[in-house]
Amino acid sequence: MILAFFALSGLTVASALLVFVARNLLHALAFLVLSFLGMAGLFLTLSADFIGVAQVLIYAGSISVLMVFAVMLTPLASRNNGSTLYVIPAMLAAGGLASLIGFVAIDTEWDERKGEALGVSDFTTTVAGIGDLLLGRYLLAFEVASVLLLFALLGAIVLVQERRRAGEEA
Amino acid sequence: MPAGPHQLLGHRVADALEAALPGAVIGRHVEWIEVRSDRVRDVLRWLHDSESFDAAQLSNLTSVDRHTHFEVVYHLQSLDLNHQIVVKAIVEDHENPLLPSVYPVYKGALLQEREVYDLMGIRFDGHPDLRRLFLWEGYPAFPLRKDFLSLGQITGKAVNPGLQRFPFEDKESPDRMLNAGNIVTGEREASAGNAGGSAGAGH
Amino acid sequence: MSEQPMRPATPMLRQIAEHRSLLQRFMGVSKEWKGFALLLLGGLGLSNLAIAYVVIDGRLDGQWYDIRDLGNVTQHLRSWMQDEGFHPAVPYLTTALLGALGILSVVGGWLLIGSWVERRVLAKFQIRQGPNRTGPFGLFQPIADAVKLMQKEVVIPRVADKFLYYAPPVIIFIPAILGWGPVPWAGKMSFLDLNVGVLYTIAISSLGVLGVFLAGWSSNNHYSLLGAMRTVAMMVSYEIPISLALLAVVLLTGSMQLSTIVAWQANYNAWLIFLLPFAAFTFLFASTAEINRTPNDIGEAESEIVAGFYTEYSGMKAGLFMGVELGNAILVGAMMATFFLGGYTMFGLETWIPGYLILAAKIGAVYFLFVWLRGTLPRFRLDQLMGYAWKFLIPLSVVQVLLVAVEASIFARWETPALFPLAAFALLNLGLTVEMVRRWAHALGYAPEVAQQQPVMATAIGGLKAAQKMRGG
Amino acid sequence: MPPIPAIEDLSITLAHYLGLAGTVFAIGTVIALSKRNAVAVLMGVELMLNAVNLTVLAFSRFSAAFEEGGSAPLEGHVFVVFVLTVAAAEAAVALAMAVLVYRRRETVDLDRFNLMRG
Amino acid sequence: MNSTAEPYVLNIGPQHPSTHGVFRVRVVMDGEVIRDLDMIVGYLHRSMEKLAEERTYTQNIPFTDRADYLAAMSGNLGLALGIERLAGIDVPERASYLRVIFAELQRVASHAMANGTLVSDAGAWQTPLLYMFREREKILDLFEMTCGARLTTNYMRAGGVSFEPPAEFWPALNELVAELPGRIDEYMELLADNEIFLARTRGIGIITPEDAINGSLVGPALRGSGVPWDLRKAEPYCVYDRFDFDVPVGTRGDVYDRFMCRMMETRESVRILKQAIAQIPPGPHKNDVPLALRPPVGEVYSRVEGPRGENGFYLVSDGGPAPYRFHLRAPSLINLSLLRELARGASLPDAVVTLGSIDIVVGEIDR
Repeated sequence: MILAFFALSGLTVASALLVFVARNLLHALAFLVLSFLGMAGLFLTLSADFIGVAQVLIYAGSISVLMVFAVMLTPLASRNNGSTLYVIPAMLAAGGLASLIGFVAIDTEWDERKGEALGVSDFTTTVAGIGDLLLGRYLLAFEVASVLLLFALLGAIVLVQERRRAGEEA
Repeated sequence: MPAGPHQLLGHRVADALEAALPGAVIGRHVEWIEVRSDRVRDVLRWLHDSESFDAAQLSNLTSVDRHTHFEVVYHLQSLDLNHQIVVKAIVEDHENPLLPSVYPVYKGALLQEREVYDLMGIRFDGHPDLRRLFLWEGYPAFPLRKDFLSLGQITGKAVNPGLQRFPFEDKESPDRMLNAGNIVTGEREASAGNAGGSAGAGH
Repeated sequence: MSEQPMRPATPMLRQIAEHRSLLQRFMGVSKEWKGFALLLLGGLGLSNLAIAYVVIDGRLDGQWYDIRDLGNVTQHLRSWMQDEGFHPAVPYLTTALLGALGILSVVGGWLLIGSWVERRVLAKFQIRQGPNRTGPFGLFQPIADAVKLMQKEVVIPRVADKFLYYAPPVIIFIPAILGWGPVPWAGKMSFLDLNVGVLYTIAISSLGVLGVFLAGWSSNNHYSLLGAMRTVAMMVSYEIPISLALLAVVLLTGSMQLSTIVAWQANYNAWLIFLLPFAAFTFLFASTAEINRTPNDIGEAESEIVAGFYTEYSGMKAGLFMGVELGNAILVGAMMATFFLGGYTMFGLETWIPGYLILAAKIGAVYFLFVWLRGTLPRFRLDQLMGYAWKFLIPLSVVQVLLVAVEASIFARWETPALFPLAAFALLNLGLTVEMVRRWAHALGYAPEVAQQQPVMATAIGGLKAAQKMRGG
Repeated sequence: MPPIPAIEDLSITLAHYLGLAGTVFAIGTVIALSKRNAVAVLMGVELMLNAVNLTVLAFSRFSAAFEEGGSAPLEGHVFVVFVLTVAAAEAAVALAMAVLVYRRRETVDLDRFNLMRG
Repeated sequence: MNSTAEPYVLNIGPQHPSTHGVFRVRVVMDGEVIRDLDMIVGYLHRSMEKLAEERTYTQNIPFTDRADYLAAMSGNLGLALGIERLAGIDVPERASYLRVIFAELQRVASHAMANGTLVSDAGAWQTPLLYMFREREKILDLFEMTCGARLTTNYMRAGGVSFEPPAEFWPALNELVAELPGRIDEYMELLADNEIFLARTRGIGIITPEDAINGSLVGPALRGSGVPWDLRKAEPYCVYDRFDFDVPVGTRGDVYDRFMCRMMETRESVRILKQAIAQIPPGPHKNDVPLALRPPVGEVYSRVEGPRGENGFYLVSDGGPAPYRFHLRAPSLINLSLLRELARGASLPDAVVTLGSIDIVVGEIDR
């Protein structure tokens, strides 16, 4: 368990760093997918099986492909992964943020359950519970989310259509 | 009688052409008609458009090197009337042969004229895409001309002026212009020993 | 002279005339050898019958040495290790490694057998012999191929992106192995019996996309890139029909666990292919698109883009791609068998013969179907495939999901024997599927009677005027 | 500073997860703030969202209610489901916009977007 | 797919599965759509026309084998007819029948090859190709029995054919002719109603009859466009005027029509074969012709309907033993005149199928 946590977190953080360092946007994308997969593993250690698998499906499987298409639709010249001049202030701000979060995390007395994060006994199914909640208490939010997805779909289609028309005029 | 079974008599075609396009026909034969090279597109267009000749298809286009001049031979086919017309354009200029392309009349002339240009070196004015077809750009000669190689031929003709040896593609050269020294025009005798030596080494 | 049989005139005809079939050759061997072979076969059969009797008798049931379900063995091993007082991680790790080893060997064995079967069966379809020189019936041909591929030099394009060029063969191999995790081979014989098994399957299958894309992109070849973009577009599109088809399965069986789905089918003695014919068809068709098999192999369409995304790979790297393609076909066979063909069960037969053999037989049947399709059908075009997914499969699948939801809710409230509602659902679904497909296809402008217009026979020749006359008349 | 515990005594607590999430969030922030390419910025945003998801799941997992009740508290999971949904929608629209912006302005370099400067 | 991406150049060939030889096309692509196309040929150029000017007429017959190596008999026949007309040589009747039989067999074999590769281009993994190879193999066996060669037959001569077929030829031929209609029905069943094949070929690569005539298309490419033109009927050479056969003509001019025209022409060939086998008279297979033939001064353009269309031979004689000018009208090359117009705006798979339906033989293109 300890091993799993540290291996997965090491994988996640290292790939996230490599996303920042990588020169080529597609290399960065590959590392990003690796980071997503590590994150999915971490979710599994938190006995979130549904979310873990959904993470693989949505992030590693779909959003990365979307990004691939976005990268391929832009020309070769803009496929570098360069940084702007804001990199130093950004790092400072992020460092402050990280230390703040870490400080809060360590300093607070959490009302938490101690012990190993993953035992066999408490790796129960979460799917049925999530389904009950989604179609029960959070039905409204569920519907709103589906409407949001629909609008995202329509929005993307509208953007694409506008682009095509602009291309025809030009 | 080597004429085809459905070949129109040259005299008939020539008479009709004489009436429609005076001065275009410069020779008539029982099998073919000879036309001026600069009028060939008009002649073919007229034959293509005319009801009684209906030369709908250019079934064959080729050329013959007659040492002093070129003949460009057009075999026209009427599918509806099922007859064949042979038109020969006489290109007098053997050094720099040029005649109008018939591509505007027959789309099928596209590759056939390229082939004639490639192998016989006859340029077609108005062709949309006149490049070498089989041989590469910069090939130093036109192989189907009778003076392609300076070697003797078994037909008993005299030794022609031409290339000393068969040319090869020079991949090093950026534009693939190859062994320019191969082309021998005036000073052939002067460099004959040298070139002959290289030809011998080549074999 | 005419009485004598004529000697075939050409060497090839002579060879054909002198060829003897295997049966003829067997009949030609000496009596002793024939008797020996028959004795051997008979002994094998008798011993098998004896074992079968012991198994049917029930004396082996529940014991760890009951090989009808290898899950018994691992469970026995695990409980033994727990009793012995090892560190709590050790029994789990041991059994997990054993299971992983089992999966790897099964996949490896399938790769060897599958490539032989594909080549051999395809050869029979194409009236040729196929591999027949290496070993009996050419059975060692896959091994020879593997050795050859490993020996070959790996040529790396100078302009390739080295880092990303090396990764894809490995990247796409991982999901091909991982996908075997939740497949139940017998009642207790499942490596990773996830309760989100269906979702896991879909998620794993979506991972291969990136490997394919990186392979195509990093090769720096237009054919590769074209194949990769085709494959990526197709895989992304066909994930939706697959998800919808599996959603119908999940709705009806009420579980995302693969073992539960199989148990449901065994319980009601109803394979889901009878209940959900359109879902089964959608799954099969979309799977062929996902794994690049004919008639949807446009990602590596040989006659158009040479070898698609792995054009620039050579040696064992190309071998890995081909192996993954084959392994995916077998994995889809397993999924198809599990979801729609009753998995390791066969109407009660699984109590007699091991379930994994039944599953293997079903995988083999689906794989044979794939080979058959490959030997028969031409290939679709990219836009046709995309249109087929978006205009045809997805709308009809949505309708089917709605229908199945209603049926599932009825079924959940049904008290008396399940035979009647299931039979009714099967008939209803089949009829509605046929009708829906027909109407939707016509609505999309499908008109076979126009498309099959044959050429006409002309007795007289002519040119443009004749053509216009024939066309007008 | 407390002494570092031996590896046998170490147990993974909520603080570990929170620290990890903070680190990933920080990296995501750096990427989102400093990258020039619009797609790279989106990668940073996705990393930040992932970190948030990890935090929520950790809180859900380590909450006291998990131990007490028979049913696990799945509100956190539901929250993550919504985050995933919104992330997918956001990625689709944002990438479509990136492509559109490239079509219009021939670049995805965020430094060059100075429409508002007037 | 990504139709707004920047155009790029794709180099198809000279080594590519669907170019049927060393044919090369440089294609400017925009996503999957072809924007422009430039064909580059000449990788197999052997300068036959030049070489022929130094060989006697009989020595030139093997060149016709090597030009269209999938239809050697038709090439042989065209040149032999040309030489005969140029020199005024008569042919025995049996030789004419034998010529018809072999030319039609060659047409069946060549069409089998063409249709098989077309279906292969459409993506069927070689199965139809290998099925059609079965019949082609039998036909090539017949060739091998008769003249010893399978591809480069070198069979027709000025004044007849080189060999009388052996005794076992006729039963084998009868057997083949008896089983061919069934085989053709089998292929029709497999392909003519195949939904995927229809989807891939219907409405693809449409050539209008006007374009087909104006673009000098011949053979099945012309007939697929709806023009009922066949030299066997228009200018009956050999004894074709004694046989009863029809000309299949397409209705739309697309790839499917060209495919089906070939298929049905195969049936008509079987009809002709049956009639020819029934009618063939006894007699000599060859007239004596001097080896070093010296035709009178003149020129001739002889043509036959080969599997790919009008196989023309333009011979100019200056009275010597070798032709002064020897020109092959290559239907494969000239049928490609419209390739650029057909391919522009089509997608890559459509272009591949269209190229396959035009049925090129690179040996004939390059000569």
